[in-house]
Amino acid sequence: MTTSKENQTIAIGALPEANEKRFTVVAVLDQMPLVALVLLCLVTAILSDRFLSPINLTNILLQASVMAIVAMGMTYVIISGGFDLSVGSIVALSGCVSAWVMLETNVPLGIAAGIAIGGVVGYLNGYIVSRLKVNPFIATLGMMVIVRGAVLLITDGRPIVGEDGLPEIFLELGSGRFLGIHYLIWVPVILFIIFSWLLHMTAYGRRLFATGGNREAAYLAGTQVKRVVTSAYVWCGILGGVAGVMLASRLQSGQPTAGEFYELTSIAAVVLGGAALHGGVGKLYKSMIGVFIMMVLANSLNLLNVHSYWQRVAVGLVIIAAAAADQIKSRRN
Amino acid sequence: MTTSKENQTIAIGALPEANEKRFTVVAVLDQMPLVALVLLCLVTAILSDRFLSPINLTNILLQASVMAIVAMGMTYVIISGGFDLSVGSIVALSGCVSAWVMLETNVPLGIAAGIAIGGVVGYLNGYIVSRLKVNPFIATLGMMVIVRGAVLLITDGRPIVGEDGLPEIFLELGSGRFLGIHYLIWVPVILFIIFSWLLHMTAYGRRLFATGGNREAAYLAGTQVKRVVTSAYVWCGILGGVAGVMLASRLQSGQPTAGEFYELTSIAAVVLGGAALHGGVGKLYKSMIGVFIMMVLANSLNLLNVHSYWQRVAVGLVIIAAAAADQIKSRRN
Amino acid sequence: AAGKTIGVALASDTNPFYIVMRKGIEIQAKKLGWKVRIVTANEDVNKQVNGVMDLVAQKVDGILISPIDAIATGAAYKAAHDAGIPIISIARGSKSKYQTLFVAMDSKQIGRDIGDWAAKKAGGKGKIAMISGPPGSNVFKDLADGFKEAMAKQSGMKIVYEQTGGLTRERGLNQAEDILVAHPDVKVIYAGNDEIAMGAGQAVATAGKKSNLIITGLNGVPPALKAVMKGSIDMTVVVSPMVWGKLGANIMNDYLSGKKHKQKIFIKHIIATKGTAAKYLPPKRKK
Amino acid sequence: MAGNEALLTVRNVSKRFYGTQALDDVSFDLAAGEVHTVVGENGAGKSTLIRILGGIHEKDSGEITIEGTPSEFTNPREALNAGIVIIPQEMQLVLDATVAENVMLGEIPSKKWLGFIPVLDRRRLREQAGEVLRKVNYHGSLNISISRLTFAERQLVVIAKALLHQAKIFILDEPTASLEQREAERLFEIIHSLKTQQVGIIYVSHRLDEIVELSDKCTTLRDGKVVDVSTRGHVEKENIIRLMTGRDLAELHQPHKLEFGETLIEHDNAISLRRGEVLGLAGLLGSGTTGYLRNLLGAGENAVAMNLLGDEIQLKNPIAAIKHGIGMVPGERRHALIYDLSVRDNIVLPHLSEISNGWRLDLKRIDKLVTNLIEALDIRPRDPKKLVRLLSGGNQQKVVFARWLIGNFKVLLLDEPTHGIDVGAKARIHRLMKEFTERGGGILFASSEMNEVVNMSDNIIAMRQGEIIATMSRETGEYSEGYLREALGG
Ligand SMILES: Nc1ncnc2c1ncn2[C@@H]1O[C@H](COP(=O)(O)OP(=O)(O)OP(=O)(O)O)[C@@H](O)[C@H]1O
Ligand SMILES: Nc1ncnc2c1ncn2[C@@H]1O[C@H](COP(=O)(O)OP(=O)(O)OP(=O)(O)O)[C@@H](O)[C@H]1O
Ligand SMILES: [Mg+2]
Ligand SMILES: [Mg+2]
Repeated sequence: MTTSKENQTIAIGALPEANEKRFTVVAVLDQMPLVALVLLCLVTAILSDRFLSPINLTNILLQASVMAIVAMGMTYVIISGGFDLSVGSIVALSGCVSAWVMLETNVPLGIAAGIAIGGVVGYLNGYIVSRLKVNPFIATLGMMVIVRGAVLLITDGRPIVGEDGLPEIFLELGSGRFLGIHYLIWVPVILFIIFSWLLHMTAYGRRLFATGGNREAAYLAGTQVKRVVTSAYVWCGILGGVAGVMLASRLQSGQPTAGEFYELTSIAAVVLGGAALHGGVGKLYKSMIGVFIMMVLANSLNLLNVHSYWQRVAVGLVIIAAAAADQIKSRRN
Repeated sequence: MTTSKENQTIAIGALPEANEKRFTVVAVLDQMPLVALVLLCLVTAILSDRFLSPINLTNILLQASVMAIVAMGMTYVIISGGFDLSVGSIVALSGCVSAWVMLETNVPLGIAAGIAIGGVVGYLNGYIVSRLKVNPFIATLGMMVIVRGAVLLITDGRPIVGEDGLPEIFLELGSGRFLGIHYLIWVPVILFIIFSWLLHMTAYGRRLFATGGNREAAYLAGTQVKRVVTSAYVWCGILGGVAGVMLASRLQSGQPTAGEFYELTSIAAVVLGGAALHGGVGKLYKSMIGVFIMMVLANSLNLLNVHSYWQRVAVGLVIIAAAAADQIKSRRN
Repeated sequence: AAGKTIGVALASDTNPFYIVMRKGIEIQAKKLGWKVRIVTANEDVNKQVNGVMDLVAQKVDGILISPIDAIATGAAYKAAHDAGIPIISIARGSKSKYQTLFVAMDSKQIGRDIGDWAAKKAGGKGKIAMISGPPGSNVFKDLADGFKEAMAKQSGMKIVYEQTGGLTRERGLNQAEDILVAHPDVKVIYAGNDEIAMGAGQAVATAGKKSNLIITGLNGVPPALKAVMKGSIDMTVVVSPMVWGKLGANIMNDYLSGKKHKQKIFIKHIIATKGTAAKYLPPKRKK
Repeated sequence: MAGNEALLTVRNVSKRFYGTQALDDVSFDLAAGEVHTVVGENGAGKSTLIRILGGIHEKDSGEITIEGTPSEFTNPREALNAGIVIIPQEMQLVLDATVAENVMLGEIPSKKWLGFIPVLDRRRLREQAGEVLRKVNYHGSLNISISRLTFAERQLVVIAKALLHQAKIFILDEPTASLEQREAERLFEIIHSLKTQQVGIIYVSHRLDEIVELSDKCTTLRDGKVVDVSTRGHVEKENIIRLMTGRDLAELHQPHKLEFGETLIEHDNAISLRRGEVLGLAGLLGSGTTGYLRNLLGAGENAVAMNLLGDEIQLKNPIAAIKHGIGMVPGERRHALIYDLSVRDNIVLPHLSEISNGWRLDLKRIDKLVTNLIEALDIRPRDPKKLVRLLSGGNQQKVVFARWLIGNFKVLLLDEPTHGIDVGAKARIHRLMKEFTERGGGILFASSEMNEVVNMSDNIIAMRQGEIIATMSRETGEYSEGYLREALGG
């Protein structure tokens, strides 16, 4: 057999060059969500001089902190090829459980309980999706309703505050600062670093992407796909739990109605950040950009005192426009 | 080439037998949702003597009528490989538009306007999904928010009733009967026949299934996939419009907040009925079974006086259980 | 009329107002020796109509309803009427001719009273921001309209911000944060209910602006009363859903035993402020 | 050269998918250092046997031992750990991941940061992937996503991925189905070197020349039963065909034809297809034949202007192509079939408008049409309502082909039309091609099997990197596989 070397180099030589040429265009297109975010900030900054004030920027970070954490978990689940409609209910459940346990015992136990219950619900989701093979939409929709019912049962429908409010230390978490920055902002920053590492730098992360990208291929390569899928839901549950506890400290109470629509908002944020709902594609920092698009938009519409009916129209339009702009990339590929 | 006849006859002969054997097991597994529904009815009938009373059965049909129509449209969209989160908002929009137009002009024009506006929103959805290639989740989530904002703008956040209520003839539609059966029940029955025929008996229906099942393959086989996808959203919008008008006649007003969560309920119903969210699979009558599972469940929980918090838990459990049971079939494949 | 079964159709099972009202009805029903069957609707009118029909199908002896919408629930009233079941509205009323009685709250008046109180407290001058309740229902719209009416009479007061939305503390917090940025000199924050008010109170306290800013609430639930006492919000309106619930049950009892009432029975609402809030707290439960 | 020690024994294994007895009391032996080939018609149960060995399916009954110990795998991981490595028939790759990541999917290398934080070892990932990829003659970039490779290039990645593992038993399910000869021969070299390392090899293919060349032992399956086991020296093509199909079968050679009709398609003065002609497109891996056929159909990256029966046209999409009487069999079945639809619906899909009365489908007519086609192409099972998903690969391919035999199509664009189908079916498709041209149609035909191109075509166009580098004609002599290979520089 004759294998001519030059011939091969020609045949594939075409590709790297093409790659370089595409680099600049693709790089920009790939950062479309970031462009959208910057644009949004620019427009708001021009229309309102208050937008760039330190206090407003702090507000945005504070308001984004809980959603950012939820969106991290959602990113994992979406990369695994599913999604989690129950995360809003998980936020409420863990906030209430955490408030309730800390009133009965102490603050650390309360926080731990809140996060743990999120993990448990996440595990159930994962079990139903990966073992019972129920479609994620149905499984987590069912779980969303069940968990909301459970929260209402636990709390009897009323916020949990205790006789004299929640413990001071816990409330400190919701309002205190470290190095001049709110704890509530530190938490997502630290979690972002950890979960970026886990997603993008470890073997586990690769398996998650592979499982979401092609479950069959991952399975045949010896990946324990069921376990990987379950783990994604567990992370989502745990992060939902953390978000719930943080929200409770911010709201100084366990709120049974907290977290409504968090599932849709976080899915929208993650997808705006470029993750694919069929799985296998996504980046954690991009999901954060998605979160900021949603949050800055809400803040800017409030600052500009746009009527709340018009706000909805604007939010919807921006979501669709951002997603459509992001599609230009795929069409060029 | 010699094609030996016996050889072929062997191949043919083997089949019917195999088919017959499969018949019983598969047929039952295939009808799992129906089994679930019958079971649900049986249990309720045993626990409550009122369940089978004519008035209650009429109630169930009345209660299911609007959701049944929404679910028909959703079935089309899901078969096409998408879904439509905006349908709840469409129901509200067309109800309000219809009420408003009929107060300004006359009843037929009002009804037509309500249905037409649904079709227009559906077309927009279809355009965004098929031409701008935005993921259906994001596209219709955005549309859901936009349309809800539009309804609130049109109505200024208040129900539309007019000075002396909506026209009598229109209200008659919501409460009157023909041959002893409510108009509100006739409408979905007739629509069911029409849309079953369209879906299962026409060339258009085949193209819809093909497009949802494998867009690329359908395209290469000469299907105008974009047009087909768009049409599914248009049908969903139109049927959402019909549902909205019917709801307005039942509620004797255009309600700007009507239809909330209809999207999730109808998707759940359609998927419970066995349609696949990745597209290309589904049957209209099965979606109706899904609707009845949801509706009978709600009715039965009310009859049994289950506390509303427990109701949520029960609804969630039944949804998951029914979906899990339906999966046994796929696992045997 | 002991031994009766009464159906109850409430607008929501997550709004503290209705949760407490439900308790009131249940407590009173127990005293009267009734069975209660409850359906709730999460502010979905169609669901409420369905729920009432389910009650009618069960042939209950009477129905207490807090209709989500005055017109849209017409079919429910008609169904009850057709089955010969009395149907009494509480808190929210119906325009249906089949409404047996109405134990009413005058939302617009409450809004006016809040407005008058706030205007007086603010000295008739200053900017106003409104974080109103959800759109689509008449109650919250009437409350806000009443408030605006009162403010329209004040030449020195101007509404600079208004948003409608859900009745959650989180929303109160987030919106108040944004209000304080957009309008740092805001004088009055109107909140659609106590939860929103308490969220706003938190934002204002964090920003260190509490001393010269007025926050109004509505409902008079215990945590809000405590917040008023602490000064983190300035007033709430005690509409006492517990009393309403009990009253509703009593009036149903009267009706079933043939006692006559006026078609419309108004309930008083009381403004609770720092000085008076303690009075309206329910007695402390012992564990 | 075959070892004697039994590496793997399969005893009386059966497997039933409801409705189909895929394996019926199958026994099978494999020794270390031996190549044991498995042949059989489409749907005979070859892949099922392999999937059971790899822990993908569970057997219903029977016994499997590896080196004397009974083994029962419930998932691929356990099989991999036991040293069973499979190249599955349906290529399974993660399209959104890079070439290197796909190769290393089973053994993602990790290192420790600061001695305790595990992180991905990207350098080792690249190096190890590069090493095995070189073994299979892939020299492209490691960091591009798989979705940008051609089908054949992907097949190389799949083989590399399998070579990564230390195999005791190496199983290949139709690995050469889309490879042209140069790559295939490279693969045989690898197989030989594995043999010398005492690895046992199971090899499934429909290319019988390969089977004859490679087999130390050859098992023939038919309808899930073992009908024959031959050893080296006794493995003969004609014999295998008879055993597989139960009949003799002569391979079709397109007879020399001198007269063609009017010109159907003309493009760039380079390609012209006449009535009655089969025009072959030949090229080495990644030469752009697939892309060219798609462009002609109007479904590719660039629309091409061409002359169709004297009219200058530029097809914008397949719909227009079909209107002009041009149909296509795509190179990958998953681009051609709607798996959740029935055989019948898949066949009539492009013709729905013609066979409906207004809106309503003429089901009677459809059933008659489809039943005839199923008969003519011997699609099994003979059930028009069967979901295509449940058919074996070869039968699926026949369904794709059947589509274009309805109606009056002038031109067929065929990309690897016999990909993965058995000899019998292949002969049948060749015959159908011939009948199509006899009726005055023209066929543009790309295949990675050079001898197929040479046998079937009247004229051949050799391509490299999307450019035409040579043409060959049956009429002008100098028409052979060797000549074509030389022209392509392979
Ligand atoms: N998952 C499954 N469910 C139902 N039937 C199946 C399944 N997998 C295979 N079959 C059936 O089992 C039989 C054997 O299939 P198998 O894939 O083993 O054939 P094969 O010999 O590999 O054919 P080919 O040469 O076409 O790849 C076929 O009739 C096929 O339709
Ligand atoms: N989307 C793409 N982006 C960049 N390069 C691509 C893309 N698709 C294909 N290519 C490259 O274009 C070349 C031609 O591809 P094509 O599929 O037409 O080749 P082919 O001859 O059919 O190959 P094979 O024999 O492998 O099927 C290949 O080198 C391939 O790597
Ligand atoms: Mg096979
Ligand atoms: Mg090709």
